[in-house]
Amino acid sequence: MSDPRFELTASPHLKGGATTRRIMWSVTGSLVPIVAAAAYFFGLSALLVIAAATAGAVLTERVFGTPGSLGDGSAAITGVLLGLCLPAGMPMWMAFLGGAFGIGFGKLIFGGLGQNVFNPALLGRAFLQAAFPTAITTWPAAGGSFTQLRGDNFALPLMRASSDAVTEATPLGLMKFEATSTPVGDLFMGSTAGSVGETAALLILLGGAYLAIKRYLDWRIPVAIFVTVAALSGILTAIDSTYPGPLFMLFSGGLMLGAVYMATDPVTSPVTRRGAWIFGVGVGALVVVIRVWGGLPEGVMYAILLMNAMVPFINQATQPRVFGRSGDGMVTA
Amino acid sequence: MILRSGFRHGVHPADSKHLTENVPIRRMGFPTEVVLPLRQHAGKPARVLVARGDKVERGDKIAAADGFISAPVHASATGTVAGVELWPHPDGSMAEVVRVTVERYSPQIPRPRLVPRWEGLSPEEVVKAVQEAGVVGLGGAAFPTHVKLSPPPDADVELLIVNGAECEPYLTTDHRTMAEYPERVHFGTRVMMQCLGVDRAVIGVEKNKPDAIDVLTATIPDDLDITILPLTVKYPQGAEKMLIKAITGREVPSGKLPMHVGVIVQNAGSIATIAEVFETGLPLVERIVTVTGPGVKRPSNLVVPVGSKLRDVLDFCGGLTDDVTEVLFGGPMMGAPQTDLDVPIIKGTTGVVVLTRAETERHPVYPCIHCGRCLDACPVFLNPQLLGSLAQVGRYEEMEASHLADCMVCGACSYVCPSNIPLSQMFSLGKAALQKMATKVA
Amino acid sequence: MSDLFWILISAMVVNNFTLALFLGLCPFMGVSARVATALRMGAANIFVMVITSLTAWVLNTFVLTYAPYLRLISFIVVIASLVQIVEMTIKKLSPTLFRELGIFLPLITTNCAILGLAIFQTNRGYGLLEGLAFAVGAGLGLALALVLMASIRQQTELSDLPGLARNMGLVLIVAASLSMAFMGFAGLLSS
Amino acid sequence: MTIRGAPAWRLVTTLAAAGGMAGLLIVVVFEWAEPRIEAHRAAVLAAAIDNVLASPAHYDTLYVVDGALRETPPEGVLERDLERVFLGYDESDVPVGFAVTGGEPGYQDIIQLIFGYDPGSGEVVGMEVLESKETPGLGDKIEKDAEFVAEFDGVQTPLVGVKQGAGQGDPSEVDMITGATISSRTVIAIINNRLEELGPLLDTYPATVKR
Amino acid sequence: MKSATTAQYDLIRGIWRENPVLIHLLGLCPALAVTNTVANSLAMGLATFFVLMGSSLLVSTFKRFIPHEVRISAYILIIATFVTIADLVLAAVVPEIHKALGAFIALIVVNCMILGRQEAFASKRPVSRAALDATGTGIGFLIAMLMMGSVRELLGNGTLLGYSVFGAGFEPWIIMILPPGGFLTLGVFLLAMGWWRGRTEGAQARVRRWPHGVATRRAA
Repeated sequence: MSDPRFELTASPHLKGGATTRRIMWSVTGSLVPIVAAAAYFFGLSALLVIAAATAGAVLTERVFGTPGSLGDGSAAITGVLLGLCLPAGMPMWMAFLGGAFGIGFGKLIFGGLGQNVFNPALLGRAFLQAAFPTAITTWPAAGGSFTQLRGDNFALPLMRASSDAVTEATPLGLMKFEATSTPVGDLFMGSTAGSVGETAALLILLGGAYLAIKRYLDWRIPVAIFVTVAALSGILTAIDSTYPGPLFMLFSGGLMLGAVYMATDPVTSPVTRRGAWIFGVGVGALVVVIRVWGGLPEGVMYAILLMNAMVPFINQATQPRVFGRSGDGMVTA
Repeated sequence: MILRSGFRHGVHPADSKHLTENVPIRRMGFPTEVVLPLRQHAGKPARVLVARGDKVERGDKIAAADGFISAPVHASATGTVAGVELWPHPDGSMAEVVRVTVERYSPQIPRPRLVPRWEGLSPEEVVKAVQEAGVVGLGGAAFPTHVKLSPPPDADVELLIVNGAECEPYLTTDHRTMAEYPERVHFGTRVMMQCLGVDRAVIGVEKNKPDAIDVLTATIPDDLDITILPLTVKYPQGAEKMLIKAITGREVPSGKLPMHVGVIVQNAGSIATIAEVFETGLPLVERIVTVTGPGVKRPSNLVVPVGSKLRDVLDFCGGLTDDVTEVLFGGPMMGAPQTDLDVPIIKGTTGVVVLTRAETERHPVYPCIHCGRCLDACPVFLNPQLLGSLAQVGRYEEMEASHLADCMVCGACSYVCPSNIPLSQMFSLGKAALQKMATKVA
Repeated sequence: MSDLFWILISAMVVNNFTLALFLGLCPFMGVSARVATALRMGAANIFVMVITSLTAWVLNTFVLTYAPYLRLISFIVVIASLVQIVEMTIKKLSPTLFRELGIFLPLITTNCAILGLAIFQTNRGYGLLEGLAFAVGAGLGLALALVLMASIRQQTELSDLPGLARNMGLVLIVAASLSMAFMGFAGLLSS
Repeated sequence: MTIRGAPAWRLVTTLAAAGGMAGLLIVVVFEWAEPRIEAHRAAVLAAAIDNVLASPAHYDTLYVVDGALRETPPEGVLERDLERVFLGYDESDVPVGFAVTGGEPGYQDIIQLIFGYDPGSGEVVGMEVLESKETPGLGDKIEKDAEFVAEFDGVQTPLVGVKQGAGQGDPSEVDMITGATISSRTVIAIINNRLEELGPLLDTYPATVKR
Repeated sequence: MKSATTAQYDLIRGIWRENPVLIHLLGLCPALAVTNTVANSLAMGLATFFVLMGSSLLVSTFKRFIPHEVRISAYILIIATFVTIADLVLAAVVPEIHKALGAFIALIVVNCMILGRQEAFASKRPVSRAALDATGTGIGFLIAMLMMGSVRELLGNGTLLGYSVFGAGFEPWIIMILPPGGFLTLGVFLLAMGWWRGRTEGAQARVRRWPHGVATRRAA
């Protein structure tokens, strides 16, 4: 009796808003200006490093991931983000390895998109940091001609890079080890030493604003991070003026890139809104703690990874109060 | 009492009401056959009173209420009982129906009043009359109205809310009713207020029906304390608990009824029907239905005899376009898809929405990316993300612990999910599985 | 004071017993499936660590000065017996507390973290207060690692894991990631 | 197949017997091993002192007691509980400097080191890391990087750490290791702090003042 | 016990099929902590072997005299004795390695693997069988340690037992000799075994269990 023309699907029969695919590719798109800026400041080397990291991530996803999972764009984002937080002079094989590690052990092992605990790009970077501490802290100076390589990008796989490039300390390194501050204007425009993509604070903020307006990222997380970092470093500076001030803290190092693009990865940040605030505040506080009292000049990556580890716990602890129930799940009245 | 205007969360689907919102209600002619299921209301199915071959007249009771939470069924057309048998029901099952072959050329004339005049009746008599008239909520759930009219003596009801939100996209049934029959709405409100002994009523209407708001405001009787409250447009405002929250700021405790917070909610269409049965003296034998959607050639608001077959209704509206994929009873958010054009329009059918390929294109399902949109959408503040992952591995007990019972399957979570995960479908399946387990244990 | 604080922080995060020193791996692998259990295990662990630290200090100061070669044996024996006695006392005094923590006590007694604590404390020549700070820090660190691992495992249970990750391999990879993340604390409060 | 339901005295005797046996075994082995371990420990210390004081002919062990250096430990105190410094002499019995140990938290854990100090010139004359868990390949350069270690031979105290190549030729400058600034600084800090504590003692010690 | 294991099985069981580290995840603490070089792994493996063998022999010999109620304490006492001996001997003979292994020699006492073999095997079997079992388990442990040690030393330092493998230009993966490297190496071993088992025993289909009746199409 039933009419073959008609489908039988469950309600709702309407579909609204963004799709995962569109979100992912929008994020990738918003990274393009940042990549361009990286190429402007660090020349061809920046592009080589980004390309190598992306190739590592994408190839790993292609080989070991579920068939067709490349299409959701998440592997490409991981690769580009990883590339953006490496120094320009890094050997390409290392960047490739980092991308492969991040996707392989940071994502696919958990079952692929949406199920990983740690941000794959940052896990890849943490791996590189622990494996090749020298190579990843050799910062080439910004500027120079486009075609000039900023280090030994073409070192043979597994082989050491011969380092004869012009290096420079990062603003955070200068602050930590020599107590010298860098003008905030330079930080804002990006003409300082550092990872290829983290120096251009302005472009990162613009990209983040675009994504936040499109609601492709949760604005609460970067806002919470910025406010926490500014407040804590403000308090510290007020107590002892040798501590770096809020503006310097905000615009130096990977804070902008991390807060806007890494911490907001929906998969590895809390799903609840209250959780997002807690997460952001936690990242901000850890960044300040590691930068000020830790052994490393930069702590954004570790702060985010540590808070990633907290996310399942935060999620459990911040379950929303169900309508018509009090906070502990009891029926009200 | 604070009158506010809003509840938290919810979604904003395109309302698509332009198809019919300005189309006046028309009357559909009698079909050749009406099919009257015995189960058209929440509660126990009615007891059948007629047999094959019996002659029935329009308004005759053909099935009686079986218990308090039950409602009688009346013949919606004059004719002969062609059979008492199983027939496709809009809920997808086969259910017992009374099939009546409509007498051709019958005048279907008005008969001596079957429902008594309202004037001078005691509240108890009014309740009785409403039950006998087979009036049920016309908003979809079809809860027998007389039950709502007789709250237990200990309940302290102080406010009547008339639900004119009609938040489902496409549907304009209540909208047209309010716009064209404001007196009926006010009269029905008067009846209910008197029965319940409350002296305040609020008619909540979403702001996308300005004409209805204007007409209702203009016609408020001087002797009644009725407020017309424009509401911001948001789905699912029409859900009882959301509406109460939006209007009074009170939260109905989980698992409890609105009367626990001193409120009774009745759908605007049902209110108008109460007025209509007392006005015409006929029981509930017809209702207003929006037949709409891009798949219908002539979208209309119709007065349709209860029991008319979907096929006849669609034919009256000019038939279907070629690219039709889905026919829904109810709105697109919560409506039930129909695959059989022989199903009857029943008392609880708020509308018929016909969708085409463009609206129903199926989307590939991606893994959940924990974006949290479903948490922002859920009007009862559940965590659909967690519930969904539990459902996927079949952990129904844990879903229950995460308050699956509070889910009203409004579909807001599925609507917003960027990964197209069929959340609300999994929740209704989860609920069914839990119910099965519970009955097994019991 | 700042020394004590450094000892505490160092034992908790910089040289986290589980993630940097591989001590207490048995509960880390075994009792980390549920957050609620992990929390109680962590609490019990802190408790036993404090007892251990006190015991080791008493033994080191008053007994073992004369026979350092019996250190290992006496640590093992005395700590095990003390925990046993405490367990019986708790059982008697507060059945509720026993239900919450007691069942973990025997598990903890023969645990590398406990013995490790005593040995490290001895090797570094910590005094009473330093030892206590060390014990509390190490205990908090263990509890932290345990709870993090448990909450992560509870989440991955709901995931669509690839077949090869359905054994403890995934847990170890998560541990490696946690360990990498904790490297961020390196050098905390030094110089 | 162990015995079940044994009487209490059996339990106690068994454990006592096992304990006794264990003790006996351990004591025997200990008696054999102890001299070797001690000899090794002494050899390591001697080698370190030899290294940081540029091969003195012999050295004395001095004990820090109540803010003074003494040649013999006070009665009733175990030697290992005392703070010690070592004074080296050349062939003609002229003191060449003190060897001082010290430790502070570095990048990973506590760094233990020994350094030679010549109170006459106020210079550090040698440094050797005894124990560290610094990052291999980076922080561990404080012991493995010969260039870095060599900088501690003849540098004026208090030491000042500078970035490699950024120094101004000041005699108290020590070039830090690129990328391992924390570890390098810790080494410098240990030496400076120890000298701040003990410097006055060492500078006024009779044997050196005599010279 | 009326088990049907043969002497041969007792010997080989611990080596692979019931490898204490790779299958039962026992004795992880030393397996992760001291395997950053092959030499350390070897020393730790041998020390553990010695303790395991000594205590198995002793426990098996004296099993008749040990009352059930105090058996665990007695085992621990015996184990601790052998560990102390091993500690002293290593310190006297190979002080460099003793320093590298640090406190982890003492921690052999709490290696569940050793206590487990006493409780599960040596206390119930004749001395000869106990010796075989201890040999098998000890070798199994040693193999696992050496596997970990070689991978970590090879990648982390470019050497094997101190001999350069990749030549001077090799960039060592320092992470491998750091704590995360220990977790990572063992994790990769376990993943490889999971993969292998999946292949040999027929991998369970990797299908997400959508509830029955949910019509979906996974992203293609």
